[in-house]
Amino acid sequence: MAASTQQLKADVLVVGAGIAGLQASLDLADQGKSVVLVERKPSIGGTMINLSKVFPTLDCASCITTPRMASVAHHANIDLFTLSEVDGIEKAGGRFRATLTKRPRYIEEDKCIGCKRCEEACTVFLEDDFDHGLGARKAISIPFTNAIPQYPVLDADNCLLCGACAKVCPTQCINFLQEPTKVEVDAGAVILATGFELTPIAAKPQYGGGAFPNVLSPLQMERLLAPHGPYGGVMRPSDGQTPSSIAYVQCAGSRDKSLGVPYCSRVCCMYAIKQAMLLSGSLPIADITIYYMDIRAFGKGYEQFYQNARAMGVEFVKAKVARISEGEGHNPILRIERQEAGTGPEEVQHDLVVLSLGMVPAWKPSRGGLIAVEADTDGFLKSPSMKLSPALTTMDGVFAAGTATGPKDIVDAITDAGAAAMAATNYLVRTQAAPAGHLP
Amino acid sequence: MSPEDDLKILIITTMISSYPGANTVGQARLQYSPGTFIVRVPDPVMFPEEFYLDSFAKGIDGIIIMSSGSDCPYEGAYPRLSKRVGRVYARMKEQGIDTSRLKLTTICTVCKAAFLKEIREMQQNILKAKAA
Amino acid sequence: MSEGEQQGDERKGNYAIEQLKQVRATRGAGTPAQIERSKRGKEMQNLILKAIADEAKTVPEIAAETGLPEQDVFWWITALRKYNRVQDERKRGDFVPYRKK
Amino acid sequence: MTETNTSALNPSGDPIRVGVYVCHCGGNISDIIDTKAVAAELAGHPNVAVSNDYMFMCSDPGQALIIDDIKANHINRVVVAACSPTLHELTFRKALHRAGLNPYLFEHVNIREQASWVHKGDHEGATRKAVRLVAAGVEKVVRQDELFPIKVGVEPHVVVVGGGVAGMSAAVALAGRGLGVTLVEKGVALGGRVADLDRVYPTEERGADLVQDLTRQVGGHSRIDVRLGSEVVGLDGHVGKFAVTVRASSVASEDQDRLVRAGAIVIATGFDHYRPAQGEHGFGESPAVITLPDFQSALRQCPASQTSLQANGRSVRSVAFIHCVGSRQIDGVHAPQADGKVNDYCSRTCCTATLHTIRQVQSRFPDVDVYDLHKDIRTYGRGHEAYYEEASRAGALFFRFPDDEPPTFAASTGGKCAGTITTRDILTWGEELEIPVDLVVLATGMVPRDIASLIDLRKLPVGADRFLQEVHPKLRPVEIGVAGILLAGACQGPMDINEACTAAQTAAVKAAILLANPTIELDPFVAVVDGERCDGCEKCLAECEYKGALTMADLQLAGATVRRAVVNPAMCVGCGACVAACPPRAVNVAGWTLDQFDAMVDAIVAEDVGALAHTECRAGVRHIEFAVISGGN
Repeated sequence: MAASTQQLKADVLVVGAGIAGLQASLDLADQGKSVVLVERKPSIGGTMINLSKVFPTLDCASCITTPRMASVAHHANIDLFTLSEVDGIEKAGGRFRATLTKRPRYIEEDKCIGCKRCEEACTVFLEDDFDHGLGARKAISIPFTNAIPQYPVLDADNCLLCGACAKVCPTQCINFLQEPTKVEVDAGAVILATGFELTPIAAKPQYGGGAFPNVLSPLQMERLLAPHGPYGGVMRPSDGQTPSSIAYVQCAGSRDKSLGVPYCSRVCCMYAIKQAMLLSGSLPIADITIYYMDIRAFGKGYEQFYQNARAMGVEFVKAKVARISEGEGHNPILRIERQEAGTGPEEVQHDLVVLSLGMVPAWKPSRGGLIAVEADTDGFLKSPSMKLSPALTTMDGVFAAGTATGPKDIVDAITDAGAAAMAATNYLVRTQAAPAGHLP
Repeated sequence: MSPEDDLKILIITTMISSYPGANTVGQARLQYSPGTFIVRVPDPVMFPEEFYLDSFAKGIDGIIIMSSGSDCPYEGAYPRLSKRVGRVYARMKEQGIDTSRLKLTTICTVCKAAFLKEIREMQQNILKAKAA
Repeated sequence: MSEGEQQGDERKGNYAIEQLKQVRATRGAGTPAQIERSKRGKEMQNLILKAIADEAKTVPEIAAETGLPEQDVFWWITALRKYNRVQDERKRGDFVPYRKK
Repeated sequence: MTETNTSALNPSGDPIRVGVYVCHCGGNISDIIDTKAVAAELAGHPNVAVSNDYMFMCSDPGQALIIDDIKANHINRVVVAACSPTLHELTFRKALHRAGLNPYLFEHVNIREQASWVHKGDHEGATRKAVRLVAAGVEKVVRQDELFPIKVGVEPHVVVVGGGVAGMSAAVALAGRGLGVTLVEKGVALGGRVADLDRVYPTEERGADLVQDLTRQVGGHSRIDVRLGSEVVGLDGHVGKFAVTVRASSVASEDQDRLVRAGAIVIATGFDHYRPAQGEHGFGESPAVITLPDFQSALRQCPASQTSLQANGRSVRSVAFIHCVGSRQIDGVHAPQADGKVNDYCSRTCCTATLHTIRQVQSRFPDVDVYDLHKDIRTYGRGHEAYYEEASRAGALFFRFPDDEPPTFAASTGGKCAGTITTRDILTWGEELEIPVDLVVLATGMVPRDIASLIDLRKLPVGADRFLQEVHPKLRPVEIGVAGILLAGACQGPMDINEACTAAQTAAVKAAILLANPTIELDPFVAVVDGERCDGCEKCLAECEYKGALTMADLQLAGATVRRAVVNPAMCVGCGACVAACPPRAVNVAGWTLDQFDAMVDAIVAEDVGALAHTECRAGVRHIEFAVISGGN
């Protein structure tokens, strides 16, 4: 069955529905601009919806992100495409022509009522992406509690085609025959909010390279700290034990030339401090140690937050962690050198270790595809006017928001998104004001 | 039917956090007693002291105010609410109503365990008060 | 348009079976590795659920009883807990005991 | 001010006829709750005219049921019992709208997430609960008035206060969007602090060039009216319609004041450099101790041909930079500021600015020894870390002093160098070091400008750090507690140039959103006062946190002038704090009245739905016509 290509026209195409893409879309749509928002994952919300709480306010991340996600999903001026990929964007005559591929969920969205019976019935258990492998999902599942849209996705790669889901679905909305569909968007401007990834844990063989069950990524710890996390508390993945000694290794993926990440990732100090504070709240008797080079608590209210953590008893040790090995019972052993003591290298054992991994761009222009904008030497998108107009890219009419232009925390990503929306709006005004020979 | 189910517990939730929190409990299919009646409000700060006292008089056994706490979007609303609940307690004492039948707490959009705990504790409190 | 209820009934019973036949013919119903994994998973689930059918146990206790690695036991406990097959009991020392629901 | 409270009957004048619809949700509800029984029981409610159950109420045929009943059966209130309202409340409101009924005459009752899914083992209990909840929904909706969005007219004009890079960026962005802008600058020229800078990190552009670039853009816009040497001295009105009084400082008389009408205001008043206390690291006691901004301007004035660094008549062979001067201060260690508090915040920009300056010294005067004394090096931004690394590679020596032991400086008389710095160095295990230096540069932080007079005009929220305080530090970073007033740049906290410009453009977009249309449509869920019940006791006023939302006014009521509380719906957020304080229950939040909640409780405790009282046609506050008022007086 050949699906016909859907054709759309919009003022702005926004790529990526993390907090920056969501905010940029809202800032455009609320001005009356039409937006096509494309997200490659099955739900919008990006990394922020994956977090436990946010620094320095300690607001519940889910509680403050969900309303914004809902605003986007219900906005009359926003056309949302989830589970969709931008194949390519071409510029012609001041406008942009994009091709999207909408991947199948294998459910008919207009019939689904989000009741999760299919998920209950499915017998295939898989590692859950939202919980970063710590929890489980089924081969058909709603990605997470507050996912928007609230539709399940059938994982065709892992489905055993038993039909149990179709049998229990009250609306018969499961459709095993769905195919990818193509969408063509004609847009007046583009905003890239392609986001970041954590530096790969595998690139740090001296820290176990991801092989030790009790050495976690910071996002895994976010899930353990979340009130709806996979374990219902903070426990060790190796055996379910409540840890009594937890360590953070700072700059485990940043300020490190060997990784090709010479820059500071900006957020790691603060998320480590935040997690440490949350841990000392939920595990009052646990010792929490942060091994660091410099504490970079530079944002509004951040220094005070750092000082509070110190006052609460979180231990900050200026030390380089040379190596992590595994002792008996999967206990991580850190080889460190304390800079303040001068006592030489020593080995310390903790129950659980979090590597403060850094940020790298999720999409790099060098990878090709998407759109022909240029990257800077750090791999993030290049701005030709970094000081005055950081939202610009090297292509007029294409703007960047959030971590596409470098590591950023939530508030900076949100501010950034507003600036990108403003710049895109003004580009539309400019190009529409002088249409002769430009608009198709 | 257990004695808990015969109780009528009024749960006042906020649009921004505890009402979606109650939905999260449902999405996870966690179970609690049907003697629970959830109403949503922009913010519980709007209820005068009489609302609580009248509700008890009408036959409501317990009231749990699930506020947004520090997530509250309204300026100064939470401190006002908590002061007012303090005054309600004082009047409950005067009228000989067991104060454990009213609880002010904070529930977030994903606070599943806390939500269930509040209901369980309220039921136990009421039954204890009734037995006494 | 017919009423939703009737529409559902019309479709029930045949559409999914027809679709599955078609897809199985083209894609096949899972690789041998997937089927093996699924089988192994079911075995582990059964062993774990049997171990905690009458009495709540911690991960190390379940592992000792079933001979399964602790890490696998915990992952499956997490999975079964999410899908309401297992419930937590009051913490014993540093460990949570789990019981079959 | 005009505010009409039209006392009307039901829109059609007909008696209240409620339609109840109970959804099966394909078994999600009906497997646990006996939906047919719920519908049947509700049919016994005195106000219910139609009560049905159906497989999928959200489906097209489900919605068609409601629409048909509204049109053919004269249903004028609707209750749907189904999933959570977060999923489908809007769906059904739209259906009412399509059928020609006011969309707010609708109540959504959640019997899925909060009933069938959570009471799986108790069919009877869940069914009884559903009956009570649906009856409560009916009781609520029979007391529901028609509601209409509140419309506020707007001025497509923005006043930007402050002509530094943030203010200019905001002005350019707004003018580019088609809005008029009045750019008010206290000083005699645009450019602010950036005009003082030589080179900026990390692009190495000239500060003067950046300022020139923006000034040219400002000048190129006919829509921007630049008011130099001027200040804002008056601020009335509300979002959409502010009245701003701009006074030129050169003009003494008040009748020269210019009244600017604006829909929004952007505050971009910037920062001041921290001025070290007398004796702080030797400042003010020795000419060898200077601030970073002063050192930067000295460097800038030093001709390129000069091969040695000179200060105070001597050749500088060694210079020490001390970080965190005026920032990250600690109670009991540092002298408090005028308000009795220390500056406990990080000033964000000084680390990179210091290392950037160190690099300039190293490349121009390679023989000068450089010492850097810090707590932490915070070169967080894009391209910042490179300065740290290059400075280190070029031989700068870094020492880390303990937070509570700031380095001290003692001038020497007639010695080989200007004086000695004494510090403890954590990096060498707390050893106490004495460093002879010719020059000490203090990396001073940022403090907010004194804008007390502007703050007082509208009681703008200020944080513990004395900077302006945003609504939410995470999600709403450029908005302040007063709707329509926005923050741009360092008036809110330390920022560097690109951060300030980004914030300014975001402030601009928020203003553009507010002013995109000739009117702003606001949610109808705001406080409304029943003029007949209000006795003018003013108790509500003390409860309201939103200035201007609730005021007292003299109204004509039945031929007499009476003093009554009045709500400005453009400023009310609908929190309901005033509601609880009103003894005669004259004030309520539209759509969430106390009478509604009382009736819901009655329904929950009632033994029998049929025993609930019949409710007659409602009379009360309806359509809120909000005629825009000018000024706040």
